[in-house]
Amino acid sequence: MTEARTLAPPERRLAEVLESRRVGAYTLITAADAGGPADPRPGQFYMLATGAQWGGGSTERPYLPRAFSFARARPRPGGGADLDFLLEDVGPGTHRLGLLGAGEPLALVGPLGAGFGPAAGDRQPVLVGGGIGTAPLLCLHDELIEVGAAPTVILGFRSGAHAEAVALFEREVTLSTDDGSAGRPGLVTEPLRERLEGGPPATVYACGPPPMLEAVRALCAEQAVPAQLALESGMACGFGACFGCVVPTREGYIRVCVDGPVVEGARLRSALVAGGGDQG
Amino acid sequence: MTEARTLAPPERRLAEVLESRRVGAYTLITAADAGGPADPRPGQFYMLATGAQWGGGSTERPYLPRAFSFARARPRPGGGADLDFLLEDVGPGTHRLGLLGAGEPLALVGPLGAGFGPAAGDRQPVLVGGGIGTAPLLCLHDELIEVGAAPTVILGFRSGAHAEAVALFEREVTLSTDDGSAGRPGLVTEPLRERLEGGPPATVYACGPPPMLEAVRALCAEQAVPAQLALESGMACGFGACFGCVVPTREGYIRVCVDGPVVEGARLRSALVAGGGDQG
Amino acid sequence: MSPESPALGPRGADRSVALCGVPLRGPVLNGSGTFDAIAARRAFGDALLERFPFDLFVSKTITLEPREGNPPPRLWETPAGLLNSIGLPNKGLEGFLATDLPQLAELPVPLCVSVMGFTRDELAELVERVDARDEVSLIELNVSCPNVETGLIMGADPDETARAVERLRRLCTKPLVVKLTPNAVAPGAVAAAAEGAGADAVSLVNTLKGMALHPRTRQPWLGGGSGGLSGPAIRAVALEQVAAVAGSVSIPVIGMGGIASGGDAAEFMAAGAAVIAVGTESFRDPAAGRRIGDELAGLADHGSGKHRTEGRAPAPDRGQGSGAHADPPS
Amino acid sequence: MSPESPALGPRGADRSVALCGVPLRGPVLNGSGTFDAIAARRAFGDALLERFPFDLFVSKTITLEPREGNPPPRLWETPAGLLNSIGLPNKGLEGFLATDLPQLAELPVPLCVSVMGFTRDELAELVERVDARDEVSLIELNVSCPNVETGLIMGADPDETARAVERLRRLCTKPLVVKLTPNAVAPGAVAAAAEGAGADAVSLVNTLKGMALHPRTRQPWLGGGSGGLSGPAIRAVALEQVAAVAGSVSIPVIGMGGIASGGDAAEFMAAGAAVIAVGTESFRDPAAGRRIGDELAGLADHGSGKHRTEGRAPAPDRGQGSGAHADPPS
Ligand SMILES: Cc1cc2nc3c(=O)[nH]c(=O)nc-3n(C[C@H](O)[C@H](O)[C@H](O)COP(=O)(O)OP(=O)(O)OC[C@H]3O[C@@H](n4cnc5c(N)ncnc54)[C@H](O)[C@@H]3O)c2cc1C
Ligand SMILES: Cc1cc2nc3c(=O)[nH]c(=O)nc-3n(C[C@H](O)[C@H](O)[C@H](O)COP(=O)(O)OP(=O)(O)OC[C@H]3O[C@@H](n4cnc5c(N)ncnc54)[C@H](O)[C@@H]3O)c2cc1C
Ligand SMILES: Cc1cc2nc3c(=O)[nH]c(=O)nc-3n(C[C@H](O)[C@H](O)[C@H](O)COP(=O)(O)O)c2cc1C
Ligand SMILES: Cc1cc2nc3c(=O)[nH]c(=O)nc-3n(C[C@H](O)[C@H](O)[C@H](O)COP(=O)(O)O)c2cc1C
Ligand code: FES
Ligand code: FES
Repeated sequence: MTEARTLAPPERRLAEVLESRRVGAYTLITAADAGGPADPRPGQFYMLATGAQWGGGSTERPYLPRAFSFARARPRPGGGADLDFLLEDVGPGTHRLGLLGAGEPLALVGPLGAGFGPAAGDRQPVLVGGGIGTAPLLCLHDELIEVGAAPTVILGFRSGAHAEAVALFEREVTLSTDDGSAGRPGLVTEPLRERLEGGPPATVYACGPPPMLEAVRALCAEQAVPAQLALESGMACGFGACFGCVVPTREGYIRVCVDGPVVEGARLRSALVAGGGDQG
Repeated sequence: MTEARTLAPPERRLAEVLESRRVGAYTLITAADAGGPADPRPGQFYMLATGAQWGGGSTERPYLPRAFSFARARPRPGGGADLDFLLEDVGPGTHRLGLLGAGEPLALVGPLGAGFGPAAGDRQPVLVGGGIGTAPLLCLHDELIEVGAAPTVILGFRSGAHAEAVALFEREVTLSTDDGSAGRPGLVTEPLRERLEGGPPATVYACGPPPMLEAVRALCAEQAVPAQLALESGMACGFGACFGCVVPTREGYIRVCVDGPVVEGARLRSALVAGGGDQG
Repeated sequence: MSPESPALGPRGADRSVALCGVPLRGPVLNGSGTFDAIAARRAFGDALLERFPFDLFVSKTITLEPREGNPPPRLWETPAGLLNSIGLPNKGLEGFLATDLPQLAELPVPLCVSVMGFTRDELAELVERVDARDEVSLIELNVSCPNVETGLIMGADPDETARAVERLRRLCTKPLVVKLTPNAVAPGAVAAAAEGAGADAVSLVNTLKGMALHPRTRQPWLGGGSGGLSGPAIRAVALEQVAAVAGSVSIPVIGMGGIASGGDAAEFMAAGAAVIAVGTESFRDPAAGRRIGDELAGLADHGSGKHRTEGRAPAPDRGQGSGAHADPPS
Repeated sequence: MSPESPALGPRGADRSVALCGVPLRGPVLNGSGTFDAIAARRAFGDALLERFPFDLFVSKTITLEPREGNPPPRLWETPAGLLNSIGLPNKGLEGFLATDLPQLAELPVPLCVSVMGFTRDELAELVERVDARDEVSLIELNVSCPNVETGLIMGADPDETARAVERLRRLCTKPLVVKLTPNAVAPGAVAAAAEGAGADAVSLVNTLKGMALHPRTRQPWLGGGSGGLSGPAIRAVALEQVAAVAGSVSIPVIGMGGIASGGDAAEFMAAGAAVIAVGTESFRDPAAGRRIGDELAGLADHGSGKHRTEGRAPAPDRGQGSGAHADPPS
């Protein structure tokens, strides 16, 4: 797998928020990043903070920036890119970012990490997302369509409000929700199994909560299907400086921020990693 | 001097910002304090913080609340008072408060401290303010007019932009600015000396930067005129808990927040106190 | 003093605990020197007594002789913390007993008096005289000062602490709390020495030694030169020390240091504190102690507190966080 | 390695200093373990070298044997700070010398290698082998670990520190920096012992020992049980210790702990630091070191740094903040 890594400028810079809007249960922030590259790779992420009043909530947090996959990037005429981020409010950092309004500064470092690589051979891309893990699949889906591929998109959400993110996709989406309020009830692994068993050879691209990722990893291993999994982990720096974001692999710990976040499923014994979203 | 102290509820509460507007170089914030008393005494103060995002600036400050004299209080029909605060942006706390908009929560404790007392005998009130020290004189001036007194008001400012605060006063004001851009050039002590030497017996009420307060104190001492000086000092709590806000007096240290902020000039050797505004 | 009367919280739940045999209506104390109930009553009137924020009131530390305290400025705000150099201003033992104690006895909760001596004889006199007063339920020894006889900081040295406590224990009928200093290599060892010498409880942490410079002159800002750091900034350090000490003694531990919410309080109790104290957070809100007590009571998982008071609650993980006070190999 | 080439800052001012005889283009180092220049080059490419944020690069601490480090989670955010339990993951001496050192030699600044040993023999081997490499300009001893032979934490005990440094000093031709632990009663005494034993400089502070609990389970959050606290939360503590140490030694002091701005850096220098290091702030901005250097150069009052490097700059006020490490009587 060739490394999908666009280099980042070696400093934090300010982007301008162009728009912030609700997409079901999520917030979609668009920011003009004039100082960054025009072509981040799907699966890469940015470390974000508000340009002002970061921190100082009731818990005096957030202090450090937070990691977010970009959901979409559109090159800007003058250079750089307009970046979309899809956010779920789960704590003080995501909450504060969700309060940003047009015209306000967004501090960022990125794009960081290794994104999704091309599919092996002539395997068909199958995108599997759970919840906010949908974000990095959006730009991957765009890119695949652009190069003429016809990606299968399988998404799962907690509820119908979360599932509204499906509207962001151009391709038809196989949708399931935990509560059955939209699409079919149940987990994404069911439609995924159907597709893998019934369809042409596939490469799976997945992002989502650890239990989902682990189910996808195990299923792909069982079916001998290559899988590229976008992991999450608590981060301080995002560029390999702190050694804080490690997850175990068959070859020992790797840093999710520089060695990932996208990792081949075969490298993992389990995607149920400590330090991931399961810690809360 | 009878103690001018309205009791405060023993907890922090939220008021709602009704308006925030510029008055020359200052910001005037009006907040609906439904949970507090309707009748704070001129010279008393409140500890203020924003209801959200207090702190987390580039220096990770402010953390503690900040002390502000109320400039005006109007009883609210349902109870409590609409409070005016006049703010000068000198650091992270005052800056953050200045960003508050209508509808946002203002956290406060107060009214605190001992305010201005009545004039001794039939002495005429002379109000002397410097810069942001004007704030507590505004409500004192209102109250004196209400009881039929005819206060003399002498104010000094750094510049014409600061001097715009004069427009808040009903009575005619003797104005001076450091740069002569409004009123007469020079210090407030010149018109004060003229008034004390030329007019009927006076009680002086003063608030302003330490060098000005000290000049007023010394002049009043020389002229044997009673002076009530509203002091400032760095505070953590505002209600006597931390012993942090002390200033030296002839009888030893006193806590500005409970033993002041209004102190009789005769109690001080000097109003040039460490821990006051001269520390910055 | 009627510790029973307002024992029922807003939910009507019984929060009462006992600390060294002293019944408390709940587990929230104030940190010594962070709440002056007499001054607060001037500001808030009798409403303060009706809605008193703490379940046990700890006095500011008193000394044998009166002290003016350090010259101002005494305060410096830090990121999420406060640096102070107050310097123990107090009326001295006589003034305290004559003037302050009768007023503090009007509070609706039991009283703990904090004392500091610069020699062992001074400490003995303080403890004996305070012990004789009925208004007092507990005595706290603030040992974060150098012993002028030995030059050692009492609370940083296990032997020095043991010697001081041993003598005082015999002079005193009331429960004796030793307030440890966090500026020590091994607070657990000092705590164990205090327990061995007869201390009935330990409290921690006191402030961390710190310093600030004047932004313009770059000379020390604080009149006292250096100062003590408190508030959320030190919470993680305090929690580690509380866990280490709770793992080293079986007397109750009074935990404090940056507690600002019921969740924080629950963490200190999970780390082994029998009761907790609120300090700097009271400066942001005089009712912080009450709010924290309510929040704590609202948490299902913090343990009732009751079973933790007459002995040590287990530290969360003995092998990891609470054993030897070695540095983290980061 | 060409420390002279980019010596002129944006204003063209000469910021160069010398540390133990090693010429530096400016006074800003990284804290060991807070910047992995090799990983950062993967993220930022050669632009990192063109705009390298530090004037001297300090490696992450290496040990004799390879280490995986502590199990995750390794990070916990605190109010204005970060608690970490990384656990010194590294390739071990051989791996470092073979793989990392050649890459670090491509950086545009001199190199300091940080080493930690769990016995005196281990330390000796580390120092000798690193000393033999031309790419290395200085060696830093990280003594924040227990000596497995004596059980004492090397850096918390003056005698233990002196014994370690004495032997290493003879084995090594390059300047030896001793990185002190802040979890000691008297860092000044440890620093003086290091100086007496031949250390060429001291650096401080390392992280403060701290702990966090899982918000739901209330078990220790960090895989390592406890961890080390860094960032603005500890700045006041660090500044006090730097002043105390600078008042106790005449070798250069490398000051760090929560530095996030040029003003902070200037304060550490005013407190007696010859040069400063940036740690946690680099996590918020990889270019923090450069920004801080620029801000520092823009401050008129911080002293050129030049006259401070080959000896101790005066501590701000010897009588107050920097003398005996007694607790503040707050
Ligand atoms: C590569 C990558 C890409 C990501 N992409 C996206 C995205 O596109 N959209 C999106 O919404 N999210 C994304 N995330 C997740 C996002 O980074 C987190 O949701 C965010 O950091 C949470 O911050 P918070 O302050 O809101 O919540 P926090 O309070 O930080 O809580 C989040 C979790 O952190 C842990 N936690 C709680 N308190 C602390 C503490 N004090 N210190 C450390 N950990 C604590 C708990 O596990 C908790 O559940 C991504 C994460 C990674 C690593
Ligand atoms: C009784 C009273 C009434 C007042 N009334 C008013 C009023 O009506 N209107 C008004 O505008 N102001 C008033 N003030 C002053 C106001 O409280 C201060 O201007 C405010 O606290 C400044 O906060 P800041 O965060 O903006 O600035 P800060 O950064 O706190 O700076 C203000 C001053 O504090 C010192 N300082 C700087 N850094 C620190 C630090 N880290 N820790 C401690 N001190 C530091 C310096 O002396 C600096 O000049 C009053 C003060 C008192 C005591
Ligand atoms: C302003 C101030 C004064 C204090 N005075 C005392 C004191 O007199 N005696 C004492 O034992 N501790 C004193 N302390 C320490 C507190 O009781 C408490 O141990 C410390 O502040 C940590 O708790 P906190 O972070 O909740 O404030 C003082 C703390 C502050 C902030
Ligand atoms: C994630 C992390 C890893 C660290 N690793 C090391 C290390 O390997 N060796 C060392 O001597 N110090 C290490 N430190 C300590 C730093 O070098 C520095 O002394 C400390 O963080 C204080 O500075 P700061 O507040 O600017 O971060 C580490 C600190 C952090 C936050
Ligand atoms: S987040 Fe710091 S190394 Fe990955
Ligand atoms: S501000 Fe705390 S005692 Fe005055």
